[in-house]
Amino acid sequence: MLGTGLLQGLGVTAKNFVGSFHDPARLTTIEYPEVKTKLPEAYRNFPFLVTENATDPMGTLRCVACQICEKECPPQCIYIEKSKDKKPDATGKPQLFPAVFAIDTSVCMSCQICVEVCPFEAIKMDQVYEIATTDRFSALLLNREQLAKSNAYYHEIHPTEAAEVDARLAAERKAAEEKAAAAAAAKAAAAAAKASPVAKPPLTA
Amino acid sequence: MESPEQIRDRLLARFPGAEISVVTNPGIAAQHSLLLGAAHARAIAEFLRDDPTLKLDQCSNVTGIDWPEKEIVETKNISTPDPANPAAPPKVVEQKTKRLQPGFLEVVYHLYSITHRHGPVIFRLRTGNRTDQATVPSLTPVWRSCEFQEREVFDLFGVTFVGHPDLRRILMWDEFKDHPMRRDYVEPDDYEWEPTPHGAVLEKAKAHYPTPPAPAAVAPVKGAVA
Amino acid sequence: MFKRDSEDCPLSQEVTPPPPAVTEAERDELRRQGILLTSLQELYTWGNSHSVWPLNFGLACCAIEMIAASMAKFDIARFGSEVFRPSPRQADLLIVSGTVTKKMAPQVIRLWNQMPEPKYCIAMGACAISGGPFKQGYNVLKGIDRFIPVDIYIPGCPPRPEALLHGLVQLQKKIQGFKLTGPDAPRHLRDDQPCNCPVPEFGEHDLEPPANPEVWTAPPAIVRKD
Amino acid sequence: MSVSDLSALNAQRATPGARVREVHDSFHGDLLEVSMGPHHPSTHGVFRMIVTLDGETIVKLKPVFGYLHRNHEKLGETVTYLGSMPYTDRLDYLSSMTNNWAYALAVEKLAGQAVPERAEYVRVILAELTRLLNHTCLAGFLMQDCGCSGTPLMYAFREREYILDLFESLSGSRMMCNYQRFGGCRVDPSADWLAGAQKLTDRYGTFLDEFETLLTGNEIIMARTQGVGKLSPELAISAGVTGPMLRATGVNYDLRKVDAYGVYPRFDFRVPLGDHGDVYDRYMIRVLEMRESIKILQQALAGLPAGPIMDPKAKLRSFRPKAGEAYGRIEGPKGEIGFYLLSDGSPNPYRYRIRPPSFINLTVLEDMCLGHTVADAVIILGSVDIVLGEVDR
Repeated sequence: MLGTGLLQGLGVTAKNFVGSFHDPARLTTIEYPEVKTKLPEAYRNFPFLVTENATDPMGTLRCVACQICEKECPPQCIYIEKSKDKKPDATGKPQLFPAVFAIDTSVCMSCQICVEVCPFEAIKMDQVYEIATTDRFSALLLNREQLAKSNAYYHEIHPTEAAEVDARLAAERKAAEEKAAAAAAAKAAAAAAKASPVAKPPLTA
Repeated sequence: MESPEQIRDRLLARFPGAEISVVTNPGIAAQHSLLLGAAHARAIAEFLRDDPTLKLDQCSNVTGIDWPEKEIVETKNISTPDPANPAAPPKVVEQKTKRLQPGFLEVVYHLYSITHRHGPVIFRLRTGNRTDQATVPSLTPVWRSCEFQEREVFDLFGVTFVGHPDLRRILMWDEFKDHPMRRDYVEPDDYEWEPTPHGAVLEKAKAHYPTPPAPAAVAPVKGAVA
Repeated sequence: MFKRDSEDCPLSQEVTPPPPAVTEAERDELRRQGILLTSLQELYTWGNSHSVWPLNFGLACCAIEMIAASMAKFDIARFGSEVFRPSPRQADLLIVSGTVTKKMAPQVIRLWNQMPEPKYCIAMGACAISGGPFKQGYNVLKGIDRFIPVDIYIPGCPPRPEALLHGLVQLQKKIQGFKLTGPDAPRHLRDDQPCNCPVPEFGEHDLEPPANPEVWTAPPAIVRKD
Repeated sequence: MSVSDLSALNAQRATPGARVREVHDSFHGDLLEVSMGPHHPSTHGVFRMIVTLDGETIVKLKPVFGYLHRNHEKLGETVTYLGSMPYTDRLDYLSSMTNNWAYALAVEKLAGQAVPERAEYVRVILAELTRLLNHTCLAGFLMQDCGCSGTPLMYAFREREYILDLFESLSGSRMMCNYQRFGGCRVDPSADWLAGAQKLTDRYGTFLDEFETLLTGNEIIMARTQGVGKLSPELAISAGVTGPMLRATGVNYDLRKVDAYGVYPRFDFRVPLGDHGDVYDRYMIRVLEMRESIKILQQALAGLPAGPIMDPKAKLRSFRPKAGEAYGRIEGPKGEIGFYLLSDGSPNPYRYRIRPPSFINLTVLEDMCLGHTVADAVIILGSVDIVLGEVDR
């Protein structure tokens, strides 16, 4: 009968309308800004730099200014200047650090390629999105002070990933320490071996 | 499906005197192609479309490629035996010859058969040069799908398709003069501000700001501990 | 009625605003008693900020997120902005949602000029702010603020619908801070600032002019030392 | 243009489209030229048509492109192979996962890169979810163009959010997933994610039933779309039309069956075909394809093997394929999406060409619109399913 399809369709809208008052499946609206969506762990929006220590963010940046991310960034929105001097990193090894590290968030497309290519786990993806501003130039260009966020924050936003990264870093560090210890021991042994034949005669002689 | 060599042989038998050669693809994909001369391209295209064993009724993709002219330096070792002392090892002279390989524009067509569900058969057309002889015959009368794609190649590469029913710019505006997909295209210099310059952008930045601004003027990194 | 007549308007010469006749605490007390005190300025900006009608105008990827923001899950209607007007004559807000190409720029500016005051502009997404990931392209405008004044910039590629709502809230706050008179009055209540922007023309290589210096000047660039 | 031009226009028309009635009296005087777009209230972005009308009947229609020409192909020559991957997301921004796959497939062909089995399955799952997402949105947009303002689009976007939640929790972004890599996928889906996908798959049929009750049998929609914008199979093949548009004309050509890429031959599904090639058929093909996608999803989720998600030999940085060229294509939701790559051995491709399905599908727009009214042009355009990011690139 002509009109049956129409009536059935109206039935669907009526069901949805009534359902929108009591059926949880139909109550889809999120009352932003009072209620915020729970972001999934994997969510990514703009990179940040990981620091080991929240009290001294600039001193404990993991970044060693190798500039790989700068080269790989598809829209070329990262700008790094290397430091002239070196600072000890977490393992105590002297490393370069970025004197200037800037990301232009007005260009960044949050593609995560900088994170994937970073060999030092130094740059990770943030989850901030409420960054609308009235100023394009200084507000949207983030410098290293604004980019630096602590490892604890990283654990907060990406717990699983951060735990993996920490485990990997700890393993690497341990391996490096063992290697260094072994190297030191070998060196000491070599030095001892080398020292003994030409050992200076005791002063008393 | 027939190999490109078989197709070439069949085409040569059908069109004696046509310029047809196989371009081998050195890559792993090994999608070899046929290079057709402009004179018989249209007739060959119709043959490929109508031939009962090939029946390439769909022209899927039309691509323009720019090959600018390049200088090729060939090094040749010429050994000249010493006339005075034939027993001595011949003197080897390295001779370099410079050769200018003329540039050309190339249009690549990927054909598939919907009837027989095979493909791709790839063929290429080349223009005489990149300036005054940048023409190839249009295949829009053979496959309708070439209509917009050939217009795009005309717009971005500057290949003129002879016999195209409506050859106008398609993506850029009509007043535009350049062909931006060519390798030697120079962008208009509308650089004004870029906080994270690299490579070519950095060169532009240096040209626009010959003296680096004072550190205080560098707004984005204010507060940075240098 | 809110137009400032000339520069010798007495209100514009005020240096310090007079102390409010009723303090905030007194007002709160009155509100608790059911008496709402307000000024014309507050009423005006309150009404203005909660009925910002956007233009139904999408450009690229961000437009899909803009549509998503107007749908059930994010529901832009809670902010009074659900009325997407198809005609610029009825719209207050231009959401530039996506890449503005040079071919599209004159149309965007024409739409802006057709909108009546008061009008606001949100640059949504990286492309609208600066050309974003496509800024190196020959046909991409490096930011819509080269030609029209932008009130709010929302970075992201694309910004989440919540980010658009956040930007809208920022715009509402900005509107609520407007003064009706005086030198801080917004553009639409003054005569001395133009609300129409000149439309660029298609040139042979680029838009002419490539930017509107009255709207935008660039800060100095960072130039790398090496 | 005057009426006397009409006979010339009809004569020069190469393809047999609808002929236009010629009335030579003073009342049916001049033709009217209307520019529709680039800003217009329909939901297809910055697309412009210059339409010549005789009364309300279309006698000529010329599409104008380029308002979203973002120079993807030029940018692709300046960035590395990996760097082009996030740009492919922004081509057809409703279905970024299939764009990723098409590009990954072309590069894998070029470099001879193998893909582990688990990654192939995950790619199928994501491609079919993308198809659901795209076709649902298309149905909503098409109905919006018909004048069903709001409701179908709202329902479609409600479902879209559920699929986007899945994409977001896997890849980290709602729309721009950047998920596929050469030789696999970026992250391994967790058991929780797979359970979520299973739940959505199980539920989606119910939503489709509801959606179809709302739309398919609706007499107004039938009257509005049946017999409108007919396309003949011969013209469709010659014009390179692919995807649901081609199958709506009755041509059985689905790359999932023809090329048998990935692991598609392992799944049991059918290719829905249309009969008339009109707007209604194109709508129905998409609904039926969604039903088939649900079947594929059920099989893929049940048969997902364990194993690595990335080929261990795959390289992320300093990826330089051997010199050569390759054309790879897959069946995207809009049709055949292909990438043609020409490598000269450097880290950037020498030529990076995208074969955009909706751009080529628009070749026949004029032929479909001739003889219809100007209001029909909007729904015919809607039924082509275009996304301007891909049309103009």
